[in-house]
Amino acid sequence: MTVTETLKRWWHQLGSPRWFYEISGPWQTGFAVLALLLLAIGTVWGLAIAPMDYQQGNSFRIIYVHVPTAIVSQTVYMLMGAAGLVLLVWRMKLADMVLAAAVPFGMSMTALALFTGAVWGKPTWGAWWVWDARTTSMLVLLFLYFGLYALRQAIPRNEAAGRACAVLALVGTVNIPIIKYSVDWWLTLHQPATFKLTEAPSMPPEMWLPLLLNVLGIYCFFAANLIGRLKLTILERESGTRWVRELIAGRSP
Amino acid sequence: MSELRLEVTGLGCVREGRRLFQDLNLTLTPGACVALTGPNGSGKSTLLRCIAGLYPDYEGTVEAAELSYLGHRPGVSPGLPVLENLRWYAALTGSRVPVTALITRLEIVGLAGYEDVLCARLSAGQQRRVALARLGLDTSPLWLLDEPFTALDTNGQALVRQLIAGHRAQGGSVLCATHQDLGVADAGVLDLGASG
Amino acid sequence: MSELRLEVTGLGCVREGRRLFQDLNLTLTPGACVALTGPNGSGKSTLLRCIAGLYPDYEGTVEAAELSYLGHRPGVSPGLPVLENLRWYAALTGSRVPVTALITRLEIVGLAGYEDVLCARLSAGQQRRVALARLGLDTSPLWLLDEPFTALDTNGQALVRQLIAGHRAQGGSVLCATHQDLGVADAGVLDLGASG
Amino acid sequence: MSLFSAQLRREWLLLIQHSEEVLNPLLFLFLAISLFALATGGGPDVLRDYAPAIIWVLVLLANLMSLEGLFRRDYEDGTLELLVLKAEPAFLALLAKVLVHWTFSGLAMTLLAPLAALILYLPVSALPMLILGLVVGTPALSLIGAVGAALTVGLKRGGALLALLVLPLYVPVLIFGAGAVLEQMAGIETLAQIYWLGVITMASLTLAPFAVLAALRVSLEQ
Amino acid sequence: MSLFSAQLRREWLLLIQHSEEVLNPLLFLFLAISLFALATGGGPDVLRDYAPAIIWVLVLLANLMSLEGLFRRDYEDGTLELLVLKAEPAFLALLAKVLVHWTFSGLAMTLLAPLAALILYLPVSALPMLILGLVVGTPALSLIGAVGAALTVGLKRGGALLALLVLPLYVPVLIFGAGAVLEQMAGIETLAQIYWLGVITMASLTLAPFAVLAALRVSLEQ
Amino acid sequence: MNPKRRTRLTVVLFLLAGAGVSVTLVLLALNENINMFYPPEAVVGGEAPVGTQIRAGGMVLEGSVDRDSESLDVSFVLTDYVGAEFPVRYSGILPDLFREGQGIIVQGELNGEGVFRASQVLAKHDENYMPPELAEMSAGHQKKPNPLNYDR
Ligand code: HEM
Ligand SMILES: Nc1ncnc2c1ncn2[C@@H]1O[C@H](COP(=O)(O)OP(=O)(O)OP(=O)(O)O)[C@@H](O)[C@H]1O
Ligand SMILES: Nc1ncnc2c1ncn2[C@@H]1O[C@H](COP(=O)(O)OP(=O)(O)OP(=O)(O)O)[C@@H](O)[C@H]1O
Ligand SMILES: [Mg+2]
Ligand SMILES: [Mg+2]
Repeated sequence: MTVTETLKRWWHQLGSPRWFYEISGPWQTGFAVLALLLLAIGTVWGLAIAPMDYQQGNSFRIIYVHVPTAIVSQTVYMLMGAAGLVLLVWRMKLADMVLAAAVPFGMSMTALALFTGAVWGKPTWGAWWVWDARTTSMLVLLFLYFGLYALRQAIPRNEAAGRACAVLALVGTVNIPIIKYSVDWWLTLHQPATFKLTEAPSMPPEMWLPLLLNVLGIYCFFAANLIGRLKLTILERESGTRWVRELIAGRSP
Repeated sequence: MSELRLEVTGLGCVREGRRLFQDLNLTLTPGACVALTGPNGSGKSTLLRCIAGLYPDYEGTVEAAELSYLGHRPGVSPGLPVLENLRWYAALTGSRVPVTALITRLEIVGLAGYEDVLCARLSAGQQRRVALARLGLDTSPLWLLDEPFTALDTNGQALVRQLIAGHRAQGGSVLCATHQDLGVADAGVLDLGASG
Repeated sequence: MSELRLEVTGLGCVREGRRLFQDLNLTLTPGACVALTGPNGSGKSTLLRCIAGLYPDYEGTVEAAELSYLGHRPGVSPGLPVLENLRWYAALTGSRVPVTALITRLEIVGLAGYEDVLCARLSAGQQRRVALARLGLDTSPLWLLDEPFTALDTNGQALVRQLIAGHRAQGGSVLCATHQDLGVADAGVLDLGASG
Repeated sequence: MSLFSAQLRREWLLLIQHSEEVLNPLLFLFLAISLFALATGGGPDVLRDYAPAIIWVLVLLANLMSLEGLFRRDYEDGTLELLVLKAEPAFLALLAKVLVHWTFSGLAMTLLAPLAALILYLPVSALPMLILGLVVGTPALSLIGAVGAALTVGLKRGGALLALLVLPLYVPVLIFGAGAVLEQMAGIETLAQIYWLGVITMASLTLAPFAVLAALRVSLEQ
Repeated sequence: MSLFSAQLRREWLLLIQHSEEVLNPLLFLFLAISLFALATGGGPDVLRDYAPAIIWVLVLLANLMSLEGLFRRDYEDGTLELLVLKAEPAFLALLAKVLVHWTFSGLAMTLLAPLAALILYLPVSALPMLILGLVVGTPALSLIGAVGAALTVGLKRGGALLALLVLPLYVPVLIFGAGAVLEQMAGIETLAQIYWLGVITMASLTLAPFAVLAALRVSLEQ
Repeated sequence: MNPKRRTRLTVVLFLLAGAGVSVTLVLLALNENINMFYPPEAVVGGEAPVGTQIRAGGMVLEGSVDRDSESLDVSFVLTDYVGAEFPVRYSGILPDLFREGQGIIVQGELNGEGVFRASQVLAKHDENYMPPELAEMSAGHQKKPNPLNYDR
């Protein structure tokens, strides 16, 4: 009884941009600091200290950028799919804002993953680009991000644009399992997973620990970035309401 | 819902950063007719679309019975013959009306003999008449009309009044945005006041 | 042509195998105003388009002075701000009107402060008002208006009457299709009679 | 008349009214294929290897072009509002619309495929696989495309945005469709790609109507 | 303001209003090129020979897609009537419209050509000829296309009919454009094809505006 | 049944049917092999077409790599370690990972004599990463990794 009540209250609060604005400040700083720490340690460790690969040599170090960006770009899309669902079903304002705020980050991470993949592919595979299932589905992801961006630009009214993007984001989530499992379902030039949920990674710890740090770091970076953008969006969209006006008046008396 | 056709409480709407209306309350009982007035841009069409469920970004609550909506866009396919337009609408709403009944309705709105004419070949007013023929085809108790007099000649305007009267006699309710006098004696008025 | 604004002789038109009108004669002298009436589908719009040169398949002859035409489609680009719409029209007609004059015209039609609003964001009546602002921007002596009262509130309808009066005072002539009373005292009437 | 059949009847009547539209995607396909044959000036060997890719890409594009009109007309004359507001259940009416669209784009293009194959010197032995792929795969194009069309119907000149939204989602159909023919040409006997096409079509058949409905609701709000 | 510059200003304002449209033909081109590379799964050898044809055909098609909107909006809101009735001289206003269209289709696609060439493994040595051909040839596409767009603007879903009308007229541009690049790749040094492209462009520049005006008049009569 | 409920039932049945057919098709599809390339066995056995663009793959046979000292020409043999092997000729820069025992995919044409003329040579990396020392330690007794998985 009380649990459901607390849950309900919490859900209701989440729907309130004001509440979010007010509680999220410390979180943003926290995530930002964590991100900085993790990324700094992970990157230095990965690029300078970790051993090189017996086959690839030093070009293997691209992994420390490639894998975190590739993973986070999919997570961001999943998050947008979830936000889309919440928006369509519960009409929660915050979900719309998440949907809008996450696109640039996801888009740049996808682009970065593609770019690092291409840079890595040249020495390893012998080609910048091949049309295999993993690379292609990743390119499709980039275009889905483009589509979300363009659709929002094309629709003048924020609310309508948000819902249209929600539909597109939901439709696009089918691409995520394809990205993930393409290396298992089809013969791809891209390697199969090194890290699996059920088995130990086919990589020694001194190689995967910095990678883990970078992955965690980029998630923190995303969280900080998302909260920052959300706060801006909230101020912009709610600029007509009293609390925002009071907030601005209070800041610059 | 057999009691109230429409119950609007605390309705408000902001468009383009301008507040159109606020804290609007309206209930329509069976047989009620309310004229929705206000200058250009005051939000009449928006209000009707909120009620019809075509514009979801409003504050407050709307509870409406099954409704028929006649908007600025008449909902008449220019590429279809007049009769086919009605026929499709009948099937859409699930009402099993025989073709002869459809033809009768066309006669009522002054389009006898036009059954097989493409709607694209009709004048502006005649197209609106096709849309009028649709009203009352299904049994929705609530009508939302947005400037139903548009493009109609005097005869056509009388027809609209007649249709409204008939609908009310059967217990239906009407909410009608208009710039003209509605010409219905006992109609209520909801005025949206000054623009902006 | 300084004498006559419009001279129509023996005008006839058949559309879709139905004769709309026949042997129509009409002359407009400076300052004349004629209301064009008739039920839906009687051919009012067609007649105006014949005169404007937008519908060439008629019998008889039409001689018209330089004219401005306001049709069912308002000629307002939704993607442009209000002021830019006027500005483009001014350039189109070669009239060198300063921007302040354009803003004055917007004030006249009740759109003061809307200069930079996209026309897509205006209500139906407001868009018609932009079209009204266009009238009289150029110096054409003959106005052809097709149902200018469409979508306008009472205030807007008075505005149309005022614009017509102003135009006539300057020696202009007006031919205006309408279903409502034109509300102009000394207007002539050209009735296209029964539909079909 | 039931909703589904009434909608079919309506679409059919509208189509014969605009009968040029039936021919147009086909003509486009045929013209564009000829353009390729012209631009390369290539002999049979060059063209043959490329034929499956050219045909499938152009089928995608022709489909895309015809999609723009799928809801536009109904949107402009206001019947789309009626459909979304009143149809019980709306998704059935939408399915009927898409079905008619497919008949006059995907299916019609399938019937045209032998001609396309002829122009591009596709070996006769690969033709059955081309046709099979088209029959199984093109419904997915119409269904997925309908979602894009519904999202962009309220926008002026939505055409190119539609392309941006829809083409990425068409990619798997293209890969399996062209892949099946290429495999056949290379002498590999397998239906795997056709099955995958079937999966895509079935999945979009189940999900697309609801996505279309949601998208239409949004487009009508504007 | 003079008519020409006023029209330029108007088109420009409308474009920034719909800024996605500037990107869209380009995205289409890029997407379609990727589709080709994808569908063939081919290595450098295969793609290279086909690159000029693919690029030119897709430039044609992208152009075609963007053409549909050239007059549609103006037609629907009634400003086209005003333009035809009142502009003095109307052909200048129309030229301004086409000029803006070309800038954001033909010219923009020319700037994108190096990327397209990269994806399709076109040799760098052939790139200058590709670009030269595009610069000289694409204005003709916009001009000829405008005639088709004017003829079909009154028709709903005129898109595919437009393709039918316009594509055959595009053929010479395609042949000379792709031909120039192929010759360059084959090591033949000649500008003959480019000159022919220039002839086509100049001829359409002189004649098209009047044809467009006449076509618009017909479309408005409906 | 009231219309609302009937609608809901239609929707549910529709969804169920769609899901069922989809799953069946997935199962059918996964049963078929869909690798668009020819293993050495197929090349040798004459299953691969001659004179058209194809992909083939295999492991680089130890000791078979022969680089021309004046140009970028190189030839090597691809094998599946169970008896089938075919020669490849290539002219161009090889990927860093190209070495003996490595899984390789070649794109090009097979000529009449059974020689593969490659226009592109791609190296496939597997999912295993390790430092050189570790690799040396385990080299002796480890089975050759088979990143191409063409026997799957
Ligand atoms: C442009 C080409 C490439 C693209 C689009 C790409 C894409 C991706 C994506 C999306 C993932 C995340 C997979 C997941 O979520 O599980 C990933 C992981 C990975 N990629 Fe790439 N990649 C590319 C090239 C490369 C290259 C050339 C290499 C090295 C040979 C490589 C090595 C890896 C590794 C080691 C992982 C982590 C494996 C794991 O999931 O356990 N990638 N790549
Ligand atoms: N686009 C068209 N195509 C074919 N026929 C048409 C078209 N528009 C109108 N007609 C025919 O011409 C007749 C006259 O139409 P018109 O639009 O001139 O009438 P109107 O007097 O303006 O009517 P309203 O008062 O309804 O605007 C109509 O009855 C119709 O049959
Ligand atoms: N499509 C739109 N996009 C953005 N804003 C709009 C749109 N349509 C209307 N508005 C805004 O909403 C306000 C109310 O418009 P609405 O159409 O509801 O007015 P109305 O009372 O119906 O006017 P009219 O009598 O002219 O039909 C307008 O002033 C305008 O600012
Ligand atoms: Mg209104
Ligand atoms: Mg009329």
